[in-house]
Amino acid sequence: MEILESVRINLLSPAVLFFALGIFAALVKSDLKFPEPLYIGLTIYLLVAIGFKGGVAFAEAGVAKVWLPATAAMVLGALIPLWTYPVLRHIGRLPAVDAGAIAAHYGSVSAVTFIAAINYLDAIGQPYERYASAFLAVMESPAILVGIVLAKLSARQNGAPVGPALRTALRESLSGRSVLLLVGALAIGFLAGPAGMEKVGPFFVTPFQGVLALFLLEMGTVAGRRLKDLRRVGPFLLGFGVLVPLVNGALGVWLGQHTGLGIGGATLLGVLAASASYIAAPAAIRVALPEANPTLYLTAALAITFPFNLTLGIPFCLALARHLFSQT
Amino acid sequence: MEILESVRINLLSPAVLFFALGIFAALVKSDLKFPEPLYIGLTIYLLVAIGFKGGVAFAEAGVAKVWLPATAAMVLGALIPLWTYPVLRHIGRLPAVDAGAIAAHYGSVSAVTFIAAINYLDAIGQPYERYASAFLAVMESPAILVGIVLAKLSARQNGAPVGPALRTALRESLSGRSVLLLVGALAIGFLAGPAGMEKVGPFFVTPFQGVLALFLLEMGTVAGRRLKDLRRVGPFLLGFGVLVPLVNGALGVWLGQHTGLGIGGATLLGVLAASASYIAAPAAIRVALPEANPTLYLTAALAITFPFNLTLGIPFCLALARHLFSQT
Amino acid sequence: MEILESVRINLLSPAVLFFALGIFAALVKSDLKFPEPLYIGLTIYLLVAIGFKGGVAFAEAGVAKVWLPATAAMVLGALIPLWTYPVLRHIGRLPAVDAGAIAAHYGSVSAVTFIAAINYLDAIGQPYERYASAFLAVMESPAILVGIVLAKLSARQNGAPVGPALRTALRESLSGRSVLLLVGALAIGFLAGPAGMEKVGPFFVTPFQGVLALFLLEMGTVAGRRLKDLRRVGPFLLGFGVLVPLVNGALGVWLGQHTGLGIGGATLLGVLAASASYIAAPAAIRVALPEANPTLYLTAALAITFPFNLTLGIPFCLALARHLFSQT
Amino acid sequence: MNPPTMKLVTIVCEAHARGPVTDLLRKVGAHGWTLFPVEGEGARGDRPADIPEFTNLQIQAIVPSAVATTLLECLARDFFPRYGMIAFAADVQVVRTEKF
Amino acid sequence: MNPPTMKLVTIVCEAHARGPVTDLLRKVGAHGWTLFPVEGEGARGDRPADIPEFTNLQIQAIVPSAVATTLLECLARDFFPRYGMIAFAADVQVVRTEKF
Amino acid sequence: MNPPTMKLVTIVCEAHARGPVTDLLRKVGAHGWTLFPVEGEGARGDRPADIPEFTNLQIQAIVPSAVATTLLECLARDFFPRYGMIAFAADVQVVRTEKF
Ligand SMILES: Nc1ncnc2c1ncn2[C@@H]1O[C@H](COP(=O)(O)O)[C@@H](O)[C@H]1O
Ligand SMILES: Nc1ncnc2c1ncn2[C@@H]1O[C@H](COP(=O)(O)O)[C@@H](O)[C@H]1O
Ligand SMILES: Nc1ncnc2c1ncn2[C@@H]1O[C@H](COP(=O)(O)O)[C@@H](O)[C@H]1O
Ligand code: NA
Ligand code: NA
Ligand code: NA
Repeated sequence: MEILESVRINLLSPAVLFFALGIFAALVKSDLKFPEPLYIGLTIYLLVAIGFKGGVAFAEAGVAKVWLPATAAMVLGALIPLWTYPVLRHIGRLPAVDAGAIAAHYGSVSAVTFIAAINYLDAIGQPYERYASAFLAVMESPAILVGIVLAKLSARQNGAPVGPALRTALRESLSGRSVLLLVGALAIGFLAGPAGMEKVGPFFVTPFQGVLALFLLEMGTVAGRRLKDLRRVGPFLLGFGVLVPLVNGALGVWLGQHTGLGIGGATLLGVLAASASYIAAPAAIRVALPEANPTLYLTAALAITFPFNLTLGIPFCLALARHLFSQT
Repeated sequence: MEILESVRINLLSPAVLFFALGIFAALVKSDLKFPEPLYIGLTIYLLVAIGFKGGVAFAEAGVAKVWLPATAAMVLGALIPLWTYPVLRHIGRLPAVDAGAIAAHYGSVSAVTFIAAINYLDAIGQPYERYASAFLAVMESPAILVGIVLAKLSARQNGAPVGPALRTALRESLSGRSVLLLVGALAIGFLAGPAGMEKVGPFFVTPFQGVLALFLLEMGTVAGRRLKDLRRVGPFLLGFGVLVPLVNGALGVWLGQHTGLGIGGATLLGVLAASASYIAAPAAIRVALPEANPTLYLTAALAITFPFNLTLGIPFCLALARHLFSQT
Repeated sequence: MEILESVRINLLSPAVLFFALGIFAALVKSDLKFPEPLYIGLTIYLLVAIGFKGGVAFAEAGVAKVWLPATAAMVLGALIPLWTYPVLRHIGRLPAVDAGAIAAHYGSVSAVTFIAAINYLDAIGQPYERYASAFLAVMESPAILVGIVLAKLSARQNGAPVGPALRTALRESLSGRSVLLLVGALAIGFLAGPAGMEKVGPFFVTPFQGVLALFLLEMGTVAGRRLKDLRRVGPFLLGFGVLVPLVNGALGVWLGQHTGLGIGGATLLGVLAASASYIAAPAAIRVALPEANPTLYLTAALAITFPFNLTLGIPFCLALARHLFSQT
Repeated sequence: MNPPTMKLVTIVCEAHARGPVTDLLRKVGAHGWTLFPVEGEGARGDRPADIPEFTNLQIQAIVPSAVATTLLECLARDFFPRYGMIAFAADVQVVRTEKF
Repeated sequence: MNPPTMKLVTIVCEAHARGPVTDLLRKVGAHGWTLFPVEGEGARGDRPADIPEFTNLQIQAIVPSAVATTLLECLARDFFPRYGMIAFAADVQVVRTEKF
Repeated sequence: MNPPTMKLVTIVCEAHARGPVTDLLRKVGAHGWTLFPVEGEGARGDRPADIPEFTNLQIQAIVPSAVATTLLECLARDFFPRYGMIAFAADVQVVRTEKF
């Protein structure tokens, strides 16, 4: 029953409760609305903070320790679309372009889910490898490219070449603000090291959990406003959005265990694999595969998988990691 | 002369000085303008912080201690329009719809005034019941409904039924962002308890006073821009905006004393009664009583009573509470 | 080689690294963009924080210690246009109105450069006079007025009187938000003193360095977007934008030493003299000298001198100050 | 291509009128609209858009000519006496009439 | 209802021109206006609207036809040489002419 | 003064279409444009403009009549099937035609 206890602790954390309040506000059509500049400001803060902290930890741990799990994380991200695409295509009977788009979103990652997982591990006192933000950074883009290739190859009959779409997506996803901030802040944290952390820590570390709570309140309103799209996507995607995270989460935890991570690190790799991107991927896909239907991939990633992971997926990954590590 | 000293301390606090700077900026027509998203961000922060802290304190104090003064606060709010309405109608000779609108504003409460009062009590080291935010939460709506009923009943001759306006106002004032954030954060604080506070305290508690100072700078510019409307509202409302807070403040302090609160809590209940809403009430009144003249109620609440309470009303309530408690 | 070490420390500080990341983001045309309200919020925070801290220090140091270097700073600012104007006119062969505009910018000061210098001194443990923000406050406006007079006198043949333009500029630069916030916060810090600091310190002091890092990330994108204008301004302004700060910086350091400041204070006065305004001055000049070409003065101040000072100018001033003080 | 003419109705109103105005748009048959916050100055003083309670909104809807007439009449009759607002219409050429 | 025709004058200008432009509007007899920040690209490069000093404003005023003519003439003569801006007019049908 | 007539083309589209639309504007020969974020409601549901990925943009360009025709045709053919958007044109009188 340890998993039930983990879930209970997670559900009663301020972060998740504020997320629920946001959903409630959207459902009662409250005029509570975070203006867009506030949303952008909060995401910049969260990405820079998480990247910077990861970079400092990276510098302390050394490349030798990090490269193997980081490479594994990247490969995992790139492979996820290879198994989700056929499921979407053949079981879900979705058009190639939509299947590719959705597969790309589930191979890529959600920074906010990752941050919520870190928050959760901190809260229950579970140690983890603090350089795990590096995995987040390297997992964003590969899956997007793979998803686009799959969609384009399948739809080749309409004569569109794969090249230009891939180039567009590559540019979008590398210069997109989430990758840029994350990789940039990682590099700066790496260069500035613990001395730099001393200076900016009171801003980037101390108030972090509170800022996340406020941000999840906003994400609750954002997700809540899209809940009414659920009936537009059909039962297949609903099941997909809940089951795929469980499978990918298990893959991630298992891979973490076998590339030298501890319980905390394996949990985080699981959460990354389980999460679906709703920022970097939509931006790249909208430009590279404009024919894909955004309601499908956005609703699945934002209104189904994100709330699921935030409430149940994260404690599931931890419970699985504890179980696997206790077997050995 | 203790009251003079209280006033002096309040006037020289950074919060009030920044408010004065804001008024000055508006009067010299400076280009200093807080963009709307910043204003919204600051109010969300302040409401969530005050609600969350109140909820944690509520959990610690237990319902048994809180229900009596909270009910008293709610009743007081609902009753204030009953005596201010006839004053506005017969001494001020205002139309029924304007009298009802203004009465609603003075029965409802100003969260920012309340927060400034808490700030002041913290600054001078006066302890208070930390669950008092619960009074703020329950006092926002009742008076608005009473004010609307009064206006509609008086204006019944024009045949408009009371029902729809009341329903609109009820929906507006319950799903309005200030009530929702306050009640929601109270509930979350209640559920998350001291353990949750430990996580988000560095964001919601430590920088609170500084954020309030910045916000009052902004409120100074907002109030300052409306000062020129003072000559539009006439001398009656000017006197009303200063004297009514004194009477209501005294009622609140007295009620606090007789429902088991200490000096600090009675002061806060007095400040709540003395304050006039300029966020929740205008939003509800504008929709439920669109014929009422917004210049009257906004100028009274925002340009007269708010600055008055911020500078003199708060120390007045404290001095009165100290005096009353010293008698017993 | 001490100067090289100072430069190295500065270049590897989080603040400067984030500035570089911002420039990079602009160059790769990332969609990273800080919305305007966020920019305004960050500048308000930084100006209020620096002013408030300066005011508290001013109260502690007493007027007797501050008036001499403050007067010297003001005079220095007013005199800088007198030597830069002829250089711009005769070596640069610029029209009178452009020469006056640019001279005004270099006599006035950049608050962000000053804040970065304080950050740097804090980081390397070099003590400085904490009331130095007062110099920043008094140096903003005088040079702007002198620059306008020079431009108007030279262009007198077209019959335009100097008076109205001067009055406009005076009003603009005194009620402009940067002077107002700085002087206002100085006065509030002076009145509230150390007791006030205790209350708002956790917001205005503790997270300051982190906020600055985030702000410089933004300033990097702002400066980076203007880098493409460099080829429009020609080699003369490029040299001017690098050499003039060195000369003015040396003048400032020397003057600081001879008006009783220590190494830290002299460095800061040097940095102020070296810096070029890109907020207060453009706002005033655009209205008082609308015929001046904004590309020239903005590119010089924002895309040349600002990055130069941030990276090399600040450590140069410190090295010079250390050298001068070691001679005596 | 000779794109068909429709009416663009523009309404500038205080933010509190948002709900009632969009309800009216739906009622008279507009299939969509676009809106954004604006500052303004008019007969009822200036609206500096510093806090949400004092903001103006500009609401634009493309509608057939008949709908525009109904819309403006309703606004003039029911809304102008209650809310600070202005409204005006202009001819525009649209690409796909069936949308509107 | 056949609403009377007036002119909607639209000005897109750099933010620093705000004071001078609204002064001019008052002088030529406009009774109100609406404005909001915009981004733009034009002959003088792009204005990315990242900091207030580099923002564009769009200012709209409904005025009688004669006022529109004066306004555009003054802008072309006194403002275009000094500020980055464009201006144009269009016919609109308003509901209450007496307001404008 | 009798200012010459040009076309004001207005496009309301989802934010992701920004790059493609401004590229098209450049290609068909527009010399400038003005844009700003808006909220909207239309056939594809509402766009509450709460996060940048879900925002609408309003893009305005003043162009000669022939350019407007090409622009609207390209939009209808290549963009409407892919992006949520509307587009319309109106006559405007501009001051300095040579700018556009
Ligand atoms: N002549 C006008 N031209 C453009 N906008 C106007 C005009 N008059 C009023 N407005 C706008 O309509 C709002 C309400 O107008 P009013 O009720 O006259 O205060 C103002 O705040 C302005 O935004
Ligand atoms: N053809 C155009 N259509 C729409 N807006 C324009 C056009 N040309 C210029 N603008 C706007 O007017 C501003 C100033 O124009 P300019 O002085 O040409 O740089 C630009 O930043 C744009 O916002
Ligand atoms: N009839 C209309 N009038 C004004 N704006 C509209 C209209 N229809 C759609 N829009 C705008 O165009 C966007 C895309 O439209 P749609 O593809 O129909 O969802 C909407 O979000 C609105 O901002
Ligand atoms: Na994933
Ligand atoms: Na009250
Ligand atoms: Na200088």
